[in-house]
Amino acid sequence: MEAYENKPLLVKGKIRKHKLISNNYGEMVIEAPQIAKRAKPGQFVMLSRWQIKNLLLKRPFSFYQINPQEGRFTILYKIVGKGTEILSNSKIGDEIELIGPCGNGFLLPKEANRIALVARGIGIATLLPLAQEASNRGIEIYSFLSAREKSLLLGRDSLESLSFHTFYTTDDGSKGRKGKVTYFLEELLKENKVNFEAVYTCGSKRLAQHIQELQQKFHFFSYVSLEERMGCGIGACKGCVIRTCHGYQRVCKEGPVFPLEEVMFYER
Amino acid sequence: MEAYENKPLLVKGKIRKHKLISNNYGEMVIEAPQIAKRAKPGQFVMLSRWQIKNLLLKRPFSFYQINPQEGRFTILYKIVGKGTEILSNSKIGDEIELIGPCGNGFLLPKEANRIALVARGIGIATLLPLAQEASNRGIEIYSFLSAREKSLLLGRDSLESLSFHTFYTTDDGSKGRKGKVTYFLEELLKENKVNFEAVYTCGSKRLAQHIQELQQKFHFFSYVSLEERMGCGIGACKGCVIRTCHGYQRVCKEGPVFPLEEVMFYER
Amino acid sequence: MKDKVDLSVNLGSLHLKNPVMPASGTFDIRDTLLNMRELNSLGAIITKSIASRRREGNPGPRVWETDGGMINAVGVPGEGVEYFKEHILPLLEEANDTIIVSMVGDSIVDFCALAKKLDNFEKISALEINLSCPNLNNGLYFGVNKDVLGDLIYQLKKSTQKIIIAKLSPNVTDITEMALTAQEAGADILTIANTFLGMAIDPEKQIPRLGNKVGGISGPAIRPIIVRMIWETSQKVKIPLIGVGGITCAQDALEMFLAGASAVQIGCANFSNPYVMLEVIQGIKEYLLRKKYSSLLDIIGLVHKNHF
Amino acid sequence: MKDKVDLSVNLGSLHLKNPVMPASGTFDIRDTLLNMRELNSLGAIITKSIASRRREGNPGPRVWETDGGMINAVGVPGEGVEYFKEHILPLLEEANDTIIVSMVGDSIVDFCALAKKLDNFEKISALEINLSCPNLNNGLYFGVNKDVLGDLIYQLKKSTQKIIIAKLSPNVTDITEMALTAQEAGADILTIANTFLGMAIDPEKQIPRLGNKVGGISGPAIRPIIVRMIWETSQKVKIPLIGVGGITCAQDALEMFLAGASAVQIGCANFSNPYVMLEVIQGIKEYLLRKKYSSLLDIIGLVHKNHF
Ligand SMILES: Cc1cc2nc3c(=O)[nH]c(=O)nc-3n(C[C@H](O)[C@H](O)[C@H](O)COP(=O)(O)OP(=O)(O)OC[C@H]3O[C@@H](n4cnc5c(N)ncnc54)[C@H](O)[C@@H]3O)c2cc1C
Ligand SMILES: Cc1cc2nc3c(=O)[nH]c(=O)nc-3n(C[C@H](O)[C@H](O)[C@H](O)COP(=O)(O)OP(=O)(O)OC[C@H]3O[C@@H](n4cnc5c(N)ncnc54)[C@H](O)[C@@H]3O)c2cc1C
Ligand SMILES: Cc1cc2nc3c(=O)[nH]c(=O)nc-3n(C[C@H](O)[C@H](O)[C@H](O)COP(=O)(O)O)c2cc1C
Ligand SMILES: Cc1cc2nc3c(=O)[nH]c(=O)nc-3n(C[C@H](O)[C@H](O)[C@H](O)COP(=O)(O)O)c2cc1C
Ligand code: FES
Ligand code: FES
Repeated sequence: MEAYENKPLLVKGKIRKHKLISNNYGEMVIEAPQIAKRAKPGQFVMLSRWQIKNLLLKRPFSFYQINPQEGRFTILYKIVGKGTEILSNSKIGDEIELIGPCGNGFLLPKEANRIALVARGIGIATLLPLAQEASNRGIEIYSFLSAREKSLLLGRDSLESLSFHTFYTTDDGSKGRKGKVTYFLEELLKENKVNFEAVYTCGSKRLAQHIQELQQKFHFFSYVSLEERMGCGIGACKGCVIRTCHGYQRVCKEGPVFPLEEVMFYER
Repeated sequence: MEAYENKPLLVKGKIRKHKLISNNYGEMVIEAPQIAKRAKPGQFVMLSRWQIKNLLLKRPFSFYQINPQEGRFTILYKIVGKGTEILSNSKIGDEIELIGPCGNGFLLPKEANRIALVARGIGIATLLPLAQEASNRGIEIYSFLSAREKSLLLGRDSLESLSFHTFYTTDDGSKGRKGKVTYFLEELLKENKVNFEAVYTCGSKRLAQHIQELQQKFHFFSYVSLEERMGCGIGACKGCVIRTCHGYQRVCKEGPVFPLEEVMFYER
Repeated sequence: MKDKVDLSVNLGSLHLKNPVMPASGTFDIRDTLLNMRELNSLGAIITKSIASRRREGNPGPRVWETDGGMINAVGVPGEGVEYFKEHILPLLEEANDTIIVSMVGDSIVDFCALAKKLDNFEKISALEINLSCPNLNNGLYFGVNKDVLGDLIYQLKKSTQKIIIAKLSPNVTDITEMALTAQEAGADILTIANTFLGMAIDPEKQIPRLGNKVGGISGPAIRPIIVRMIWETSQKVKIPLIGVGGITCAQDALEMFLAGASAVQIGCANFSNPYVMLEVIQGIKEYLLRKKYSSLLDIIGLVHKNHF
Repeated sequence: MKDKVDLSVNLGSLHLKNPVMPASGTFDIRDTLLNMRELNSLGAIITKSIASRRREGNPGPRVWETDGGMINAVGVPGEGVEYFKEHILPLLEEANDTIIVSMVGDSIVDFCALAKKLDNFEKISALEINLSCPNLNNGLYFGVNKDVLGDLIYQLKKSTQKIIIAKLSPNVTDITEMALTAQEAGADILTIANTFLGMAIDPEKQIPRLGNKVGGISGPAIRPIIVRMIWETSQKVKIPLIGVGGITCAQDALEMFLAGASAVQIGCANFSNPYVMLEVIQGIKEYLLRKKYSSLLDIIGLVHKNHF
């Protein structure tokens, strides 16, 4: 059995701030010191603001901002179904049940000088705390952000302020370039202008596959944070697997961060 | 098919006032002019402040106060399970879905001079608007109220102010007499002091059975308002039956008010 | 974007202008909030199961809400077929062109006699046979015994010219076996399915919640089982399927069409939302338009084609 | 009021200090939030179903939440019995005195070989046989065929000295028939029941929600069906029953005891509330105290006595 300290904890947190961003997104600050103190970029929390008889399972959300001093963390969520709907109706002071921190965070190579973050849509949520940590360590960050349209480039101001360079692409051209977000990355890699110790990505399987292709051409380390439907979030139910070269692996336990080259996307 | 105007309506109401009375009860003012205008004492409303996927069925509640001018009515509810729990968490301004008015109200004999109201606990909710109507018509009201303890004699001030005489019994003697609520009624009937055109009761099957026994001794008209688990509230599902001398009858359609002597209580 | 889409569907020779109708026992023409125009806009109207004679039904309590569903042990109360003919059928005829009468019987002979009586009424489009009312005294019967089921349908087909819809019980090991039996015996359409036998107990009183002890579970809780049964059955039988169990919105109904149902019935969702059938019709229409289909037929059984 | 009450129960020769344990596949000793003291306070610990060889399990997505429940098509992934022996069994021995190993097999021969291997480990108190994993390639098998079920149990009893718990499938017409067969073949205890076969479809992508297409439904949605099955079965068999399906709180567990179960398992409620088993133990205790019973045994099957 693992050392007890590394296990996720079940705790009750309190909602301290909550704002809706457009009709489809919300940002929520949760006070839960035991979790905030141990949370690492790339990890996530299982949460419920409902009774088990109303909605059976907890839902997974990445740490979006981590503030261990204040014992708080933030999540950025997209309203897609029952659970996030209930979440969006939360009030400040409401109690929220949490299991976390879950999973393994991102690895930053010891001697990294420069990394790339490539995210689409809500995927930015997962990469922001990594940018924060990298920035604290003085690592140069190149961010490549993409979304359907400008207003969906969530958290871009925070990320831009931490980044050395930020490249934008939108499907409708309302911000930055129109087209594939990997365009800029490929250009940089092609011209051999910059060298990344690692490329991190999150938020879209399609995007991750593009980067896999680039990886085969240009050979760089890359980590991807993946999502799957979850039962338990702690490794018990074997429900959240993705296919890797080592067989099925649990997103909640072996992941959610995986070395990109190990992931096999064409399963389904 | 019945005249369309007599059918209950499905409407959306708004919660205008809401207060919790102790831990177990709540009082809620709902604005829904189409229903408030047609509501009669003894009728009820089916309501939901939840989505069908959270809780399948609407729940029945009697009209506690009816204010057709303002287009509002009040319900008095006891928190007993999921639905009333959700209800108790309502905020002012929340939308509430209603089907009503449902069922048949109380009949006040045309030439009534004096009636008795006998209620236990939450049963008072159902009798209060009847008292209001009787009082408007100048009918003398004798009220017999009972509860486990004083604090559970809900709405007694309102009822007392409409009544000519109010008799209290509590199980613990904290208000009025200790023992059966029908004691006073029986005394009055026995001594032939007063004569009631009708006796109305609600809130407890046991109480109603006591009155049935008195009825056999003293012969008076009596109406009882009954409760059963409901599916639809409009007569469609045949789910809410009680046993009467005419066979099974639907509480939501033939009731909830029944001539007391027709009801057969020993079914189960 | 076009704004026209064809919602009509033929279940064999039964034509429906759209695929949405009430489920038997959850809708009463005498007690509905819908007005004439609304009633007429349903794909069909179906009655509570009718018996040859008057029936009392079960003692109360008859309904109990469970997690994601409800249990009912109403039984099949009713005034019998003569009363139906005089007092209810005329109302139905006024309300909708497609009238389906649900029938319940104690025996094959009883069922056939009832079918013969109903055969005389031109305005009845089809007869649905309730094979699985689990609330009858003899418990589950026709619906769980292949041989009896086949025999009943075979005899019924000889007793009536009407289209026969067999409403199967889901309380069986293999519903496709029952479906094949019904098809071979001559059933024209299958309804999948009736309620699941269930029970709830009051820990305080330490007695069953329902007067009849056990009852039938309906509602969203059972929908995934029903969807699986439609998916399995539509791969094996040729006759059309009507899906029923737990539909509360268009999305729920779409699962059933995609799994292979050609029409759907809506039951206890009517209780909470008397307009749910109209909303589902509208929602299906919007889905088809958004996905650029011209007809409902384009999506029936589509999940089988999208195999991967 | 006394504050002592006896929660222990003997299921035949299997002694439990209290009647609450996890359900197979929903609890992993390697991945639990419970500490040693908490683990030890459970009535028993049961493993995910173990196979003779390594198994991959099904492709994802493997879980989908439904109304009042969830569907899982995990399959039975695992490293096989040798790995279990080396790496998992020692952890279990540390955690609880009563260890039940759930077994899954491809054939009677496979099952028996597995049972023989497990027979060597003294610390294993009982073997539960998973008869109904609906996610295996061959689909439902042992659990829905009376003859095969009987044969399997009969052979198993010859292969092992261990107590045999037969975990029945609820996807059958008559669970009492299966229960009687299992009893006659020598099963010591019955678990009622495994999951219901179900399916969910994504109307947007028009494909099944689960990689395996169909999966097993668990959770509160199915509890009323399970309670009914316990109630039916306890009237027919003499061996003790373990109830499982949809328990989320003490009240849910009490329904099963009153219906005739002698112990309960808790499955997917562990996911949302990892401490649910401890809360249920506490809740049962409080109920018995409040109702002035001295032992759990006082309420097992009480609903049958309170017939009316
Ligand atoms: C490790 C991890 C981290 C996550 N971090 C975030 C985050 O920071 N912010 C955020 O908004 N979301 C995040 N998600 C996704 C989030 O968990 C789901 O959106 C949420 O569970 C949906 O719950 P619901 O009840 O609202 O939707 P449901 O009613 O459960 O589902 C509604 C729809 O959403 C889709 N969906 C739900 N969950 C997932 C999922 N896990 N993956 C793909 N599709 C899904 C379903 O297919 C369905 O069509 C994360 C998921 C994982 C696994
Ligand atoms: C015509 C009518 C008028 C009513 N008027 C009022 C009223 O004015 N104020 C009020 O507080 N309540 C009233 N009730 C009762 C009220 O409808 C129930 O308390 C409510 O439905 C409980 O919902 P729930 O979801 O909170 O409880 P559930 O979770 O559904 O049930 C919790 C517990 O309450 C019991 N219970 C629930 N409904 C009933 C019922 N109808 N009869 C008996 N026991 C029940 C159940 O047995 C169960 O043990 C009335 C009922 C009827 C039929
Ligand atoms: C209160 C009630 C009464 C019912 N009565 C009948 C009936 O008389 N005949 C019948 O075939 N089915 C009857 N059913 C079953 C429904 O027709 C339907 O099959 C079932 O409710 C599942 O659909 P749902 O989940 O949409 O409610 C009844 C269901 C309920 C809830
Ligand atoms: C994710 C998951 C995995 C399961 N794996 C197994 C298994 O390996 N063997 C088994 O016999 N039952 C398995 N089951 C079924 C459970 O043991 C239990 O019978 C079922 O979940 C019903 O109980 P519940 O409603 O409390 O979850 C599994 C259930 C779930 C949800
Ligand atoms: S969610 Fe249960 S193992 Fe990952
Ligand atoms: S509640 Fe449906 S008939 Fe009365």
